[in-house]
Amino acid sequence: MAGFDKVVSSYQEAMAGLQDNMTVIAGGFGLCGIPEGLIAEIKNKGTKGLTVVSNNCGIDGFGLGILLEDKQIKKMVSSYVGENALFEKQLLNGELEVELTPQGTLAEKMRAGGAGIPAFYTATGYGTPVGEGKESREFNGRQYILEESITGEFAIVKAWKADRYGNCIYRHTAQNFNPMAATAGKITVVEVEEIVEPGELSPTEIQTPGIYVDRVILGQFEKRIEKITTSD
Amino acid sequence: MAGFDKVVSSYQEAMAGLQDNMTVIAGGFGLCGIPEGLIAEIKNKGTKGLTVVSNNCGIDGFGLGILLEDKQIKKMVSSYVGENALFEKQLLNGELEVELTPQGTLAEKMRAGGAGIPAFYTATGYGTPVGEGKESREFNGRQYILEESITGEFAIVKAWKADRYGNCIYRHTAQNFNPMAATAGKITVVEVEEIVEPGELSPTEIQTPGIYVDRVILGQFEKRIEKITTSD
Amino acid sequence: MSLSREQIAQRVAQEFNDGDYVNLGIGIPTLAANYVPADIEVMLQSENGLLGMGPYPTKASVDADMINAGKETVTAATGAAIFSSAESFAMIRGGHVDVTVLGAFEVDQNGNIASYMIPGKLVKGMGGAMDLVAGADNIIITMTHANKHGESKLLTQCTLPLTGVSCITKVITDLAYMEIENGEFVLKERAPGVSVEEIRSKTAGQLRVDGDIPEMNFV
Amino acid sequence: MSLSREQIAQRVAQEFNDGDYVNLGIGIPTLAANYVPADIEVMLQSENGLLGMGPYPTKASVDADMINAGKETVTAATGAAIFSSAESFAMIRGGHVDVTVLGAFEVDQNGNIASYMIPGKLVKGMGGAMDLVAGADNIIITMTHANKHGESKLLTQCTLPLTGVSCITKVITDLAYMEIENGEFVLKERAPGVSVEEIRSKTAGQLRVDGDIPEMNFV
Repeated sequence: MAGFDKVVSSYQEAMAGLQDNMTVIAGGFGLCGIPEGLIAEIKNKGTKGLTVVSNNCGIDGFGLGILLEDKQIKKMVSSYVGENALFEKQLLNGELEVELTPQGTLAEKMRAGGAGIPAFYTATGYGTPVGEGKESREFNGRQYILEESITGEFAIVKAWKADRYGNCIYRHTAQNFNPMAATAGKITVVEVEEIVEPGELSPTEIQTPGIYVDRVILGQFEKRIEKITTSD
Repeated sequence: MAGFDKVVSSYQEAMAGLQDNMTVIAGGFGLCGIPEGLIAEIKNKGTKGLTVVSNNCGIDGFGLGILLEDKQIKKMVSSYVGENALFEKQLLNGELEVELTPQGTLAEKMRAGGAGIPAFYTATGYGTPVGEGKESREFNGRQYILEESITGEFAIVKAWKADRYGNCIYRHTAQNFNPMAATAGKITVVEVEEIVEPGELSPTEIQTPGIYVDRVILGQFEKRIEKITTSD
Repeated sequence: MSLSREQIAQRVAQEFNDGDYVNLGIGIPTLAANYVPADIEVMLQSENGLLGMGPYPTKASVDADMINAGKETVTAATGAAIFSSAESFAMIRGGHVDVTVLGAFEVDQNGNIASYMIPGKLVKGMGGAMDLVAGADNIIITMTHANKHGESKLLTQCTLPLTGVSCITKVITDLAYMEIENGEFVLKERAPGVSVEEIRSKTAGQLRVDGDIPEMNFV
Repeated sequence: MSLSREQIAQRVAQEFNDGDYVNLGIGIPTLAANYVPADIEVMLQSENGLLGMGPYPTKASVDADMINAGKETVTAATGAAIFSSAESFAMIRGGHVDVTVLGAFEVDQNGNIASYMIPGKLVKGMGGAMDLVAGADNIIITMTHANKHGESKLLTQCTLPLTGVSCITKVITDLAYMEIENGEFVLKERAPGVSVEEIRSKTAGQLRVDGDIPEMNFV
């Protein structure tokens, strides 16, 4: 099935079409489950003015943090942006904009974007700075605010394995935001540890069906750990 | 972990607390993936005035259809209610009410109910009888209608295997509405083909985490097939 | 000669492109799977939660837990994925399915469709049809051009309750292939041996005919 | 004597019931996992997508793909489930987590909480805190009764930007255990050796004291 073979062989091909001022939705939680090679390609490409939607912005020198070095990010939509001195500096300088979004609202906005739901009501953020300027409404005696969904020109995703059709599975908690990100990109690119043949993943174990995926590339991952905590 | 052992040993225990005029959310698609024993228990119990939320209402004499025989259902919320002469009769008699809901909207209403989202916008049904009396709103140049979520006092679910903590997996397309139904019940009861010990299901393969599940019962299933179609 | 059901399905399949994810409704649409051109591959989505629907099973391999949206026993093709109904409709409503093929009672020149309800007759429900027409960009409607009383099903304005508004762009009937543009049916192809005049006489809605209209081509 | 961090955590753990699903925030809340009474079991939810969080791994078994919401390496307990962030917050926002324990900067007598932002200081973000306080019925706040300048953190009205409104019902500080009811802090227990007068003097919000207030009981 040539038409369903999503595998590309170069990072240039993987991120072809990415242009200045686009929105990129990125999977990952901190440094866990991030598409390291796709982020590096965006840095190499030098694309500017990006809006990046991701729970965090990596750390100084790793993950999405490397896109700050050449000021490629115009705006971050995130729930938590600590652990990053360069981020702080650019934010205070006014070189970078941040839209803080509660973690659950962010996950739901990505899912809704991919699922054709333009907006939903949530109790999260009602009466707080997050709710300012947003419509609020009562359902069953409780107040909720209206949140709009998110889609992007690109989604960059890290999976464990994918088959050639783009069916993906994730490893442990490296799943996190990746399945939602995968649904919300106009072009969804998945970087994986292993490419397998169709049929090797059982239909029920597939976590992201290939219909959401446009390109698959085999990556090499450093998998840096933010906080190593051990019991011994 | 006594506190997490959800397994009950009788159908009476499984459906304890079900009372007249409650709302029951049922998994299943036609006769595929339905909690046969839990439905039978509702029939035996004789509970009346039920609102049943399920994609279909079974067929005459099987599945949810058996709850029509003693007029236990007051209202069905479904996307498709053909294949059922008794249903038709009671509907025409005015003994039964039906709220036809598009299949995707129904699935999303259950999911939203379980996820604390009281309402969402969807393009489905705009400009049709489904949209009548509902708020409509434009997002990005397109019209959407507001749909409210669904929860119920009980959810009845059919899974393939569950562990004692209530972690569930589904078999093939018998998954259908079951995972959403499981999240939307105040009391969620799961009838399974096999009960396993915690740890036998790998954390990532679990489709319904036990946090949504209150009771698990081992069932016997006839698994009647609506339309046997073969290639030979 | 008006097209047979199989010929309508065959003409539908010509609209598929290599790599398309396709949802086929019950009836004629389902037949289109038999006519996918040999040089392309499509993947079938079934809205109960299956992407990559295979052929019917052998008698020996029938499985009650493996059905399609028509509640028929089916198989999963190599590389298939199985998921919940919420995920299935996230795909459909999120616009990820490339082509949707559905039947209808009526279609009008503004792209409205009526397909699920005839007042006075018992309403069985819309199933996934409203989601499909609201979610897809490329919807192909298959139906006979006129009903059994000879009345056109291609109208100025639908008379039956709608399944969706302004969503239909392609209609393939037993007489013609038409696209809907700017409030008109635009005649693109005729069934072999069917005249423009016959099509015009059986089309109640506004019909645009630009130049010579070729016959459909069946290889 | 005011309670140590460990004693606050120990008192928190007394609020757990057998079979509770519990989400513990970073800091003192996380310590509560060490004091779960021996006769009960709780299951820990971590909002990045893990239900059934186990202890930290051995050095040899550290896995970059296995972390908690604090981005620390962890293990999965027997019977754990792992899922996406959307599913994780469906649990949280849908009210399926039984107990949530969080720190705060301020809590007021109407159950409002401020915990994520001090104007003038850099805002790092709310992470999952706003979802947690909006989703849980049973939220326990742990914090010191007063800040380092001796100013009460239990207020008539929060002064910092809110994380959530009217959502807090229990507060455990280094001095007292209080519940919030009808616009008042209701004193339930004192830290051993701490007087009602001291608690009153360090509580800026309305404090109700009904009869004798027992000391906390640490086994």
